[in-house]
Amino acid sequence: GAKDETPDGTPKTERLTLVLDYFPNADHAGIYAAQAAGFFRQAGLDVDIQVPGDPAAPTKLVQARKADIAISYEPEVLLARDKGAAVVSFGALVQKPLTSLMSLPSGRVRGPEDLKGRTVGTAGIPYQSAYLKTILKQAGVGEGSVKEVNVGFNLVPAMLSKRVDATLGAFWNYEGVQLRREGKHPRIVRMEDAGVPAYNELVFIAERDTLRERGDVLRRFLQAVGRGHKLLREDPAKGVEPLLKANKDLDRGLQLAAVKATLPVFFPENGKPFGWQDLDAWKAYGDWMVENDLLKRAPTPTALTNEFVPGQGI
Amino acid sequence: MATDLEAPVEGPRPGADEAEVELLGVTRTFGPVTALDGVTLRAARHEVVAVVGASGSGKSTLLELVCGLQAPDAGSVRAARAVLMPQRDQLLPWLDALGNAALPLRLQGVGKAQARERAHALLREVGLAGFERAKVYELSGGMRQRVAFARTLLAGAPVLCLDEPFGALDAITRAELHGWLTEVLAREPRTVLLVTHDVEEAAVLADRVVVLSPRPGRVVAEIAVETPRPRPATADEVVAVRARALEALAAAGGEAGGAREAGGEPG
Amino acid sequence: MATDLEAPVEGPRPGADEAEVELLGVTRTFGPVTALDGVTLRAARHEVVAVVGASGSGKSTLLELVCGLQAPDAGSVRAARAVLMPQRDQLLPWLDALGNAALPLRLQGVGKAQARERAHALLREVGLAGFERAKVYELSGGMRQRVAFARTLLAGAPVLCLDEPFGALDAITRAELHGWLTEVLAREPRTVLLVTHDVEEAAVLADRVVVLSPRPGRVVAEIAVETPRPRPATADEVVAVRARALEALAAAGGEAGGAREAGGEPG
Amino acid sequence: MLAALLFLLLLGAWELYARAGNVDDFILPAPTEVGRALYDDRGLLWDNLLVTAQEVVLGLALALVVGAALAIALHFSPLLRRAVYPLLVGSQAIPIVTVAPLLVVWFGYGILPKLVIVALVCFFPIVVTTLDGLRSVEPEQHKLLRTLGASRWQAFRWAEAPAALPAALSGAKIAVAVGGIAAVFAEYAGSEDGLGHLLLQAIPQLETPRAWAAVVVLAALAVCCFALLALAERRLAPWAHRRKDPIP
Amino acid sequence: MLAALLFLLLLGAWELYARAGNVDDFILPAPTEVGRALYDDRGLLWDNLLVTAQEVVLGLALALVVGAALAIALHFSPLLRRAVYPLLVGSQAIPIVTVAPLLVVWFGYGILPKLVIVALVCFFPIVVTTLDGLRSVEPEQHKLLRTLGASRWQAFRWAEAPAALPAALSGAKIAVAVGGIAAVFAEYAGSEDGLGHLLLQAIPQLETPRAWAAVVVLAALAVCCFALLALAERRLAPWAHRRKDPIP
Ligand SMILES: Nc1ncnc2c1ncn2[C@@H]1O[C@H](COP(=O)(O)OP(=O)(O)OP(=O)(O)O)[C@@H](O)[C@H]1O
Ligand SMILES: Nc1ncnc2c1ncn2[C@@H]1O[C@H](COP(=O)(O)OP(=O)(O)OP(=O)(O)O)[C@@H](O)[C@H]1O
Ligand SMILES: [Mg+2]
Ligand SMILES: [Mg+2]
Repeated sequence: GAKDETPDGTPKTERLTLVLDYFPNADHAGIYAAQAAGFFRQAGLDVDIQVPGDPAAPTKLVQARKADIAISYEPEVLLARDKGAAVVSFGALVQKPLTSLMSLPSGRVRGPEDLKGRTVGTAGIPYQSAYLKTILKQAGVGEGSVKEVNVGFNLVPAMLSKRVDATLGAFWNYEGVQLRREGKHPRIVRMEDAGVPAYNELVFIAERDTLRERGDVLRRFLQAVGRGHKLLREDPAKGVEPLLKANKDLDRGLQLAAVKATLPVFFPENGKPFGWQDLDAWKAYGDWMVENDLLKRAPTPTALTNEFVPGQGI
Repeated sequence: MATDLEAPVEGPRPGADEAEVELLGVTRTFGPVTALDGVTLRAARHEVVAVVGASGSGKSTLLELVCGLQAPDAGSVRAARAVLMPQRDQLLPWLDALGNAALPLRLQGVGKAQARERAHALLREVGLAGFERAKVYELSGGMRQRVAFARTLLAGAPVLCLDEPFGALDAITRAELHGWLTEVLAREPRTVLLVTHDVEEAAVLADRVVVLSPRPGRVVAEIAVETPRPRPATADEVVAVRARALEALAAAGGEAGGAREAGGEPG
Repeated sequence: MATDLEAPVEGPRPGADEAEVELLGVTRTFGPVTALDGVTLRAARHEVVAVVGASGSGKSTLLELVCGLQAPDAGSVRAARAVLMPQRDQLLPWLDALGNAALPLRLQGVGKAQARERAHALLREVGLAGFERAKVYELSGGMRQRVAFARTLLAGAPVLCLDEPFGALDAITRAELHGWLTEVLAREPRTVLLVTHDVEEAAVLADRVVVLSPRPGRVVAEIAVETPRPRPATADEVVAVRARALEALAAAGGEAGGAREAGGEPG
Repeated sequence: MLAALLFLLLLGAWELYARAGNVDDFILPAPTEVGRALYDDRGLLWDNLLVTAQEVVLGLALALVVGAALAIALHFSPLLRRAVYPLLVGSQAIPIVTVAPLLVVWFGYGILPKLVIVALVCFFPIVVTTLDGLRSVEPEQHKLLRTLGASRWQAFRWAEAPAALPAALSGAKIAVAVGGIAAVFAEYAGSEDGLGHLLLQAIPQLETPRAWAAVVVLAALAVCCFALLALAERRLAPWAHRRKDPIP
Repeated sequence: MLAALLFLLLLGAWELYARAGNVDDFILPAPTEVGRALYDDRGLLWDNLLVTAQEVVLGLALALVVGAALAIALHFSPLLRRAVYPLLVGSQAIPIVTVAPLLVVWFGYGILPKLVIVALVCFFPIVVTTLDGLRSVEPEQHKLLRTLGASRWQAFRWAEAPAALPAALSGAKIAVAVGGIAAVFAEYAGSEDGLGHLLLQAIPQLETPRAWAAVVVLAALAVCCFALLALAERRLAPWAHRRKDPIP
């Protein structure tokens, strides 16, 4: 609208609070790159990045409109909507699942079929336990023959301590990369390769009314983030710098390796613009959640919108 | 000895014959133990009444009743504002000797400096010059008692209930304090209830000596002392009163404090 | 009165003339305060020595030195095993009267039932029958003192250091306990150091009365009492000793406990 | 009575605040919603409560024993006090996340690591208050026991231990109140059931009323344990609980 | 001296245990590795320590004030005690994860929610010990103050408050020791820096030595705060710290 513009035609700077999904890490490198390159400023945005307490907090804060936008997970969005929340995913940050089935050589698990009679550590998140069931069914391993222990946040230590043979829940682009760098030779099976429908691991969410009222802000935001990711893709070593600068306690080598590993899934396949979400994939994943009693109702298509993705909408 | 107590004695000043302390048929029991049984006792304004009796005959209980720190089970207690000097000094360990003595003044809103100054003068009177800053545990038994005595006087109440105020003092110090207290009372009269085990002390200081029977405490004798104060311990009447009081005590049944009478013992 | 103290008095039994307590030129200071100054004092086996002196003259300090609870700054202290009855009774609030009295037996490894039985008998002797189960705060001042007295006797030490053991008792109870203690000492002799403010008590009970000067405490007089115990308070020698002791006390400088002498005061 | 009224008043205020729509349901559910969750999930809550209560009670027992023993050891040995006390203080600064893996290595996934975590969180208040209590004995009481011929151990048994009891029970009350949350942390670090596990599941599922219902149950557990201990206190240290008539 | 020796002995045992390869380096680093991390990351640790120390100190100050005020209020009003005390006990059972979003709603993202969390964790020991301390006044002392004409407030000022001080300081010592970990929790619940933040970043990065170095710094902070308070104790309540000559 006209009132959002200063007399000389440049858009007025708008504040935007972004709650991350977790502590800053390689997944957010593109966002920090956009921030450092001034893409947000150029888009008339003043983005305030916040770190949440637990992974469920971003959804709550967006729903309560205590944050404008947040990074969440596709399953979390569907769960929240099933509970009556009016949050909408308006762009994907990571196109594919990052969650993985992981094991160390000592666990002697090469693939899902080796899990028979073994112990698998999970983070205790219900939908991830459902992944395990689906994977076992796909691999033809009896569910009862696998012991699942909830190891909370301690997925990697659980493997290192040899108390579990494999874990489900660690990210292949983070824990996986780090374990490889440390010479631990992790064996990784990605969810979509083991029978779980593909989904967008990380998505940007906003409350429905925010979508309606500040649509062009969101559009500008996604565009700027997309530019940041392109920068990252061109020169990962340089692109990761802003993230490291903003978070002194991050390890350069690890973050760079993680960024390089993640780059392919930051961008959609088949040439769609940054942030694009695949409606069919969302539907398939939603159906899978319903099948596994994770949702009460089939999710509606309004859970997501590509309207604000660069080059889409008006 | 000069004193600068300056404690403002409060309360109206009616005729000297009006009782400032009055217990009527007071009974006080603790579970199965009857401490006091139908005790009637009056103290006129500015009268000094000594209470003697066997150990456990309810003397301390009587004083607490007068000071309103306990309530009687039967009978009535009426008294002007009374301050108690407890049998055990109850000095507060977080205050020094001066602080303890000055406490009642502080409680009345007197400023710290002024309160300490007045307490300082009084501590000197009771022979504790030089020990103002001593911590409580650094004081000897008799010193503690004198601090407590000073504290009680500084409360400035019209009625003083003194529970063995000089019990921990040697004969000389005690005699000096007797003289000094007599002087103070002559200048600023108060009503005093004095519990003591020393019948001589009672005879020297009191206008009347009340003798309690062993538990349960009943008034078994009241002996008036006519000689005006100060009276030496060798005065004829003092010697006579002393003898009569001892007699009354013995007659009341002094069998090892009378603890073994039937009934009234805790289970 | 019969007693079943049965406290096994320990230690070798050398000739009665050997000193069981010996202080040689003992000095004890607390910062700027000199409590005792060059005190020499001996107590022969089974001798009863009374110590009198102004308040603050170091009597309690002396007893603690004998019991090994303090160390002298100068001079030497030698004593057989001595048990102290402290000036303030120091009853333990988590034990009842019987438990407090029985404590030394329990510490010697006597079983609970037996210890309590023996303590029970002794409490009866001191006039506390019926109060065995009373909590400490339920006891009157004099009752507490008697429990502490019973406790001290039950410790069965060859030397008893009694710090004003009867100070909170009325005249009758006190006289009875004097008689009873005399009896006990006749049957089971012990060495006794008796601190008291009552010179008459000293004259009645002691073989020798030691008079301390006001702070700093120095031995200013030693008065032997020849009459064998039991001696009535009216015995000629008792009266004479009493008078001499009072004289010595007064001569030593009884100015309100002698607190105002120059020097030796805390800063 | 009046206390119950005040409690209901607070509850009412919360209800009004939540209903007024100041905060989203997902963040702060109204008490009635929590109540409904309490009722609807009663079976679930009860089963998990049993698990957590077991961890709390056993962990606390462990903490009490270890805490008291440590306090006594530190009290008896000044050397130990200087060397070990700082370590104990420092131990309170160790976040569970850093030691949880180690506990897994040592104790696996059963109830044992949970007991250890609960005990680790709870033993410290007991050590501090017991130690301070043991040191609060009046020198005069020490002298009394010495003169009665008590050994070091007997002085402890007859004077220091009873004198320290009220303070130690203060510490135990603190421990008991935080015992529940310690169990939750322990369950967060890996578990199959218990109220912490329930919370871990309910929060990402945005089942906020259920999460709060679990919290209410946890709080009730803490209050019960606390009340029991306050009761025990009056039995164990009656001398410290004489009726007072404070100034009106 | 001997204390230092004992400490080094413990450190040596740890080193040996870690070197023996019983547990993976990523789970338990050797002290030398932790030492190296302490040195290498000193700048990082220092910067984050400043942040956390600020949260701890301010949060503790808040906890002390609130805790003491609450204890006094509960002491003065039996009604309040019956109605509110159970709530306070229950409050200790609330895991921070459930209230963290609420705190964000109320206090935003700055240092404020962290102070509130630190205060929430730390105020409770102070309340319990202070309250118990206030109630520990002997009835005889109450009687003395009554007879000297003290008002309720004066009885508090002259008898209850000093009598409660040692116990209150016991509670404060507990609070001070757990203050560091409380700040870590607060930082877990959302932060950009601080030792908790560092820890949570280091753990998934498998920078275990750095994580342990952060823990060491946290522990040092706790020990310092504790020691300071122990020192303050001797100044504030000297009557409770008379030299004892316990039985040898
Ligand atoms: N708080 C109490 N609880 C139970 N019994 C009590 C209490 N106070 C006093 N008594 C009992 O009441 C009786 C009288 O006690 P009180 O202290 O008045 O005696 P007393 O005359 O002062 O004795 P003493 O000369 O020994 O001080 C005693 O038997 C005592 O045990
Ligand atoms: N622990 C201590 N610290 C400092 N000064 C002390 C200590 N103990 C005793 N004193 C001082 O030593 C002197 C003698 O004290 P002590 O208790 O021995 O006197 P006492 O003869 O027993 O007096 P009383 O008859 O009043 O009990 C006093 O001036 C006292 O202040
Ligand atoms: Mg009395
Ligand atoms: Mg003395």
